[in-house]
Amino acid sequence: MLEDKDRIFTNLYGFEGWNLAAARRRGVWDNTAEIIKKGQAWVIEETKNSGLRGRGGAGFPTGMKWSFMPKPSDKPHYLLVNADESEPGTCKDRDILRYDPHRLLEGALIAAFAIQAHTVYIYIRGEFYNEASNVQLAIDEAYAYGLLGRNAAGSGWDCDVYLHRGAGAYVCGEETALMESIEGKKGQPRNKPPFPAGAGLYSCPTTINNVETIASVPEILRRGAGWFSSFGRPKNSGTKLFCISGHVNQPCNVEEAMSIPLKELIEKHAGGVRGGWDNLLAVIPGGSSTPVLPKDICDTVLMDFDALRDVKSGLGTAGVIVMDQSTDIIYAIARLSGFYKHESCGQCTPCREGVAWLWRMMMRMVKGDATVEEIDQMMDITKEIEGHTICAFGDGAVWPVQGLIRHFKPQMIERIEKYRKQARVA
Amino acid sequence: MPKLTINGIEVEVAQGTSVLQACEQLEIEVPHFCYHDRLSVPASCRMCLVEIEKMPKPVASCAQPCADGMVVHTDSAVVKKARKGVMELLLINHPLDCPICDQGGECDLQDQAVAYGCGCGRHHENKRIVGEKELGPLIKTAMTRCIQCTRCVRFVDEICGTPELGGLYRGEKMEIGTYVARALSSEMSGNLIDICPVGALTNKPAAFTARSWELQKTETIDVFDAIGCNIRVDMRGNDVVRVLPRLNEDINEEWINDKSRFAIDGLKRQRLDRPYVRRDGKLVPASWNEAFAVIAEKLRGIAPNRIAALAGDLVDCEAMFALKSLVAALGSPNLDCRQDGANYDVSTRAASIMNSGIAGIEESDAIVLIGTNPRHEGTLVNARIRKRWLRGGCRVGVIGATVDLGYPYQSIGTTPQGIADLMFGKHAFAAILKNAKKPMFILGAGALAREDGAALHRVVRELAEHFNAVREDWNGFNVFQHAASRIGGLDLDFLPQIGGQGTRAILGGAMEAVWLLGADEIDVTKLGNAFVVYQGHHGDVGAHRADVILPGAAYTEKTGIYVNTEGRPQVALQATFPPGEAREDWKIIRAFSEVYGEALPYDTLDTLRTKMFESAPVLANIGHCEKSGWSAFGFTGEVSAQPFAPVIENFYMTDPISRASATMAKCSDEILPLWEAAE
Amino acid sequence: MNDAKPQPALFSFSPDNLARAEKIVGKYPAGRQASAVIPLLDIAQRQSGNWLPQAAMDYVAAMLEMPPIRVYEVASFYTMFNLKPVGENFVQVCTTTPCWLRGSDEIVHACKRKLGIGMNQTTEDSKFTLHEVECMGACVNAPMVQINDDYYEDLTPELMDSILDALKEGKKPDVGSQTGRKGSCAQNGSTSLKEKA
Amino acid sequence: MSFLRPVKRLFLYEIVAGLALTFSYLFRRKVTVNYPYERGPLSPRFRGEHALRRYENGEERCIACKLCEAVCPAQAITIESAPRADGTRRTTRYDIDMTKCIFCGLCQEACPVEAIVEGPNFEFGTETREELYFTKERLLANGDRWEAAIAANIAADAKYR
Repeated sequence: MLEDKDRIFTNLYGFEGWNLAAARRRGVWDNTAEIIKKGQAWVIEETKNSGLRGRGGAGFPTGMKWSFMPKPSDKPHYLLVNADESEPGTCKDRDILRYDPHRLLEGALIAAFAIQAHTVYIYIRGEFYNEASNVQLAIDEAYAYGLLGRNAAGSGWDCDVYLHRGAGAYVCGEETALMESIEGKKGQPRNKPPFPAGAGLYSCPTTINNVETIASVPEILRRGAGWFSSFGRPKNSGTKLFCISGHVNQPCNVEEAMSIPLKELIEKHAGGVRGGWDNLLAVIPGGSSTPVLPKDICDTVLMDFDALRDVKSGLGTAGVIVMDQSTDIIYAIARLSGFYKHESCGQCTPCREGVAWLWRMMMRMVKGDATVEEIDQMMDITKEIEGHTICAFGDGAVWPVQGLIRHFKPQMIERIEKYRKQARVA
Repeated sequence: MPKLTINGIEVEVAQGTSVLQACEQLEIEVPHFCYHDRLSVPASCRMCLVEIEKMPKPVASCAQPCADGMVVHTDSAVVKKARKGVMELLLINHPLDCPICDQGGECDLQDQAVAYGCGCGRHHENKRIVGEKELGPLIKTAMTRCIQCTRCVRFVDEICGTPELGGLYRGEKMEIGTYVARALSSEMSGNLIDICPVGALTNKPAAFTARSWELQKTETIDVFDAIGCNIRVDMRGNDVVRVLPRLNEDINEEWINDKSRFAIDGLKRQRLDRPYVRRDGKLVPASWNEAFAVIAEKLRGIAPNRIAALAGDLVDCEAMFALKSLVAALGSPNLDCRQDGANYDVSTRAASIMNSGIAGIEESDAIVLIGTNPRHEGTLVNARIRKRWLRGGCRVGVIGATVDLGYPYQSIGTTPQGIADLMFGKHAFAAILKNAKKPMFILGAGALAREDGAALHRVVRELAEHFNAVREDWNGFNVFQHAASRIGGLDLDFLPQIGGQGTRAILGGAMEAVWLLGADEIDVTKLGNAFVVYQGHHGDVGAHRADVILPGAAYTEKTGIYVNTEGRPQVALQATFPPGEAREDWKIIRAFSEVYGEALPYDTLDTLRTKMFESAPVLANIGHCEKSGWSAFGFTGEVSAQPFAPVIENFYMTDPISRASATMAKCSDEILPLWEAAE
Repeated sequence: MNDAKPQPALFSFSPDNLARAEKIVGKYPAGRQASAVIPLLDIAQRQSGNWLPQAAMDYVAAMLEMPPIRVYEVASFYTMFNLKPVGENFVQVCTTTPCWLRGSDEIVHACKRKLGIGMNQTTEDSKFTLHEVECMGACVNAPMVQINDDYYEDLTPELMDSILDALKEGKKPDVGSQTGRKGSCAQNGSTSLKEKA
Repeated sequence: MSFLRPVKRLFLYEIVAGLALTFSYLFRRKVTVNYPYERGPLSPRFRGEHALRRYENGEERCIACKLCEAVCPAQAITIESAPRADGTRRTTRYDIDMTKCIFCGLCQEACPVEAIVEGPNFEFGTETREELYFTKERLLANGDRWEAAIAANIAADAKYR
């Protein structure tokens, strides 16, 4: 188990204040200027060495992402902080935003320097009103103490940080949709190419990182890449915030080392599965988009990018949704299809039409009002959507259904047969 | 120049070409809906997915730029499956109402569903229903059929510059609409019907009247302005059902304006279908022979220099040539084709045409509009300017009334003083012109009809020369005509001959007999007591004043040459037959000449044209603009300080056909107020 | 039902809000004022009583020099903009899977029973509107509702009842977890960061 | 056996045998019917006189899609259409020139709404050619008259379609 001294998010639960004084006591804004003075190349290299992978779901190496930014030209660079946390099962960024905003701001300054940006927009989901207030107050505080703005924190780097509130659209968590949204348009993802590093926000070079990623950076640079990479397995290193929700005795967020076994995570931190481990039915390991895992896989699987990919799921945002034996797993997944139907931006045909169709079929599957062949047909439709859309929303929308069919097809067939029997009796 | 391989064929394409365009160059069909080569690329329909080696997923070919060494497959199993899947998903919420859909038979979705879809549906849920939208008198909606390709949204946004359509709501609830129920204010909205790949936006006036396969199609030329848009007239029996644009990159690309498209119902109303003769103050029906006899008798009693002829805006060259010959045979020098009374120097052809050409707008980097509202006087020229502006690096200045042109411009005053300001560098735009590589000056023909028009003409010529707009490789001096017949008339020298009188004198009551050839845009009260022969197709102002009416043919009913504002002669073909006893205009004149005893020396269209080409060789060069010589043309005179007034008050009613059109009347009622509100 | 509330003909920002709006526009580069459309619509919605009349959208469009249709698109795309009037307390119950697993159905039921209305309905006195929403990002504290700007977490039907009662009486219940736990810390005390607890 | 042939020829064997067969039919059941007092059976697919059908609520089925007009090999059908007052697509004219019609049945094959059908009636002889120029009214009246029989025929044939 990770020791408290190795935790980055030391105010995860808000036991201490969120303001600057309290944050300073936790070591935030400590020597920020010196980190920056080590130079852009060092910051990027150190981040690369730490093995930090994006915490927003896709797990792209952060240092490498920064290194894609072009050399400064007449076009300004932008850093976007993705605080549009909306993935069902995930609520980690919220805790950073409301209880530790200065850690984020410090990270934003360093990351902005790393990509040579003078302007940072933090795009926060609109529903997080109180969280946004905290962040805004923290920004004001930081400006008041010279930590942001001209010569931010005495580093010699000018950095303006602005807060931008969204207004309720999951898809705006997709990086190009987020840019569209900041530009004052509908949050519809853009085609790639061009990639954001070439033409992102306002057609300028842009990097976009998750809140957790950015907030981790200062501590990594302060303590060294070696410290961070000492946790977890190679290529999956570091510490990570896990959100454990659903049928556990003690739902909670916790920072743990990567590659912790799922079972250990649940038993140690979340008080175990309701009714004991044997009462476990399935776990969605990384937020709603990742395919569900049945108990036998959960027994042994490790919580990191590669281990979960090997079992055809994913770490995603590490939003662990636990379901015990009492769960109607078909409805649980159907409800997620409903979520994706509601949140699809409506741009690409497969996603707009297909996800809604999937949801309707899934709702019939919940009742059992379907045929066994329709299960395969549903799988076929997920394949028609997957990989055929502009952004990854379409993929994320069909993976839960694919996971369900992969692991719980017998239950679906049983449901259908039961329904038919009842229909015959009636 | 990237070189790539598509289906095993190696091809080299220009930088920036998309994979889909490269496929089209190789004539490999890639199905698509949202992609349109004149609009931005959203890549959202996902129908054009292709497989590119080394890419993990199928790629939308419309948005993928070609790169060196790419290996593309458009017919692999992956692609076929992807297309089939996308097609299935497109169809799940598309109603099966092809039998009652006006798009049926010429529908992209229908065609591609047959080619790429699967045989039967697997979707057993209820289909989505979307409420109809009110888009005005021209476009009928059936939004349930919409496949959210957003071509319409992009068209009004990018081509028209009137962003009024949007994709509202999201996900499967996404709807195309205006949010507020009101007509679209664009004067080009009819093109939405063409670009909609399904039957969501259809032709409202022609709703449910015909199927595409039962129409006879005639490729001809539009006459509602001087652009000379290439159109296709679709007939059912002898009725014109609809007008569609034809592709002509030099003129109208693939668009036409709403008047050209929808004024056709005017062809069936208020038509002159037999000769009339005024007896005891009343027009009574007569036979051709009676009408001719009345005219002949009357003309014989009038001194030749008291006889005049005036040609209107919709007249073909053949008719003007015949009338000119007739008037010459009568011994009169009095004729004019400029019924607006303009009297500027036309000694060289360059003085009256658009020398840069319409496509030349795309080369220009600074454009000055003088006394013209191109949006009303020639929509497609305005659309071209907007296209040029949208591409960037081009500034537009306007000397004239402040109007909404659909793109931003700098106003250089509302009076001719603006010309002087530019000339003497008093206005900031002068610096822009100075630095421009290809400056362009567009002088409205309407402005030339002012009292000081002839002097204005000269001043603008000098302005163009001042900014070096007239060179060997570039001629930026443009007169922008708005009457389809005008350049043809000038080419035929349908102008006062030696010692003859022009429009102003004819309308000064100086004539005893006036032959109006489709001339309706005049103040007929000014004809005094003259004996008026009206030859034309509609019972408009000219016919009301006439003593004898000779029923002619409208533009869809005759074959004739029209010369557009660039000086490009084009042949309009006959699509339908004139109603009743009406005849083609040159035939009427030829027939009368025989009755009069001065038979014109041709009795077929071919011989007429041969004679016409002898006297105006420029007309023979069909489809091409002839470069014209340059000289220091223009008359000296005072330029007044009067502000430029709009030439066209009501875009939807500019001529006898559109005035007779019920559709255009509706547009005047519903759309014009929107323009006024916007301006 | 106050759905029938007419669209006001005119809208303009109050002086306070105008200052606020101008400050927001200043966050974005010159010529990119359209970026401020979401924040400005939010201000307009707050000023109009938690919904967006067309006049407000037109006002924002004019202020940001945007075609009105682009503003309508944005307002209809994002779920937080109400294009129709809602009650004083806009109760949004999350029913997405994590909340559903922890009993959001009972919370929905409790709301319906307490308020005497169904989903997407407003009470006669215009005090409450009930909505179902998708994941609010407080899954560890499921089930939860959002009422106007505030989250109420770790609910049971009884706790939901008492919150609604308090709101009916015009009182403001404590926001956040209703079981008294701090943030996303485990209910029985945290397993990490212990010395700070 | 060749000697038998002259014998058979001598006694007109073939003629007698033939007549015997003929006479034998005198006593068999008759295959002819006494039309019009008797009638033979008709297939449900019989293609007789055309009719335009209505829905049960009285609404005419035809939606003016003009597919029958397009498919008609004899070009016997003429349709004109316009929006009706309620905005629906309807024919303003639906004529079949029965003197041209070849009763191929393609029109009913093409019809997406089973509006135009060839009914069981074949007794529509007229005294003038003009009367064979069927208008929409006539066709709708046919439909009303024969609806029961047409519906039964369609139902009988439905499983083969």
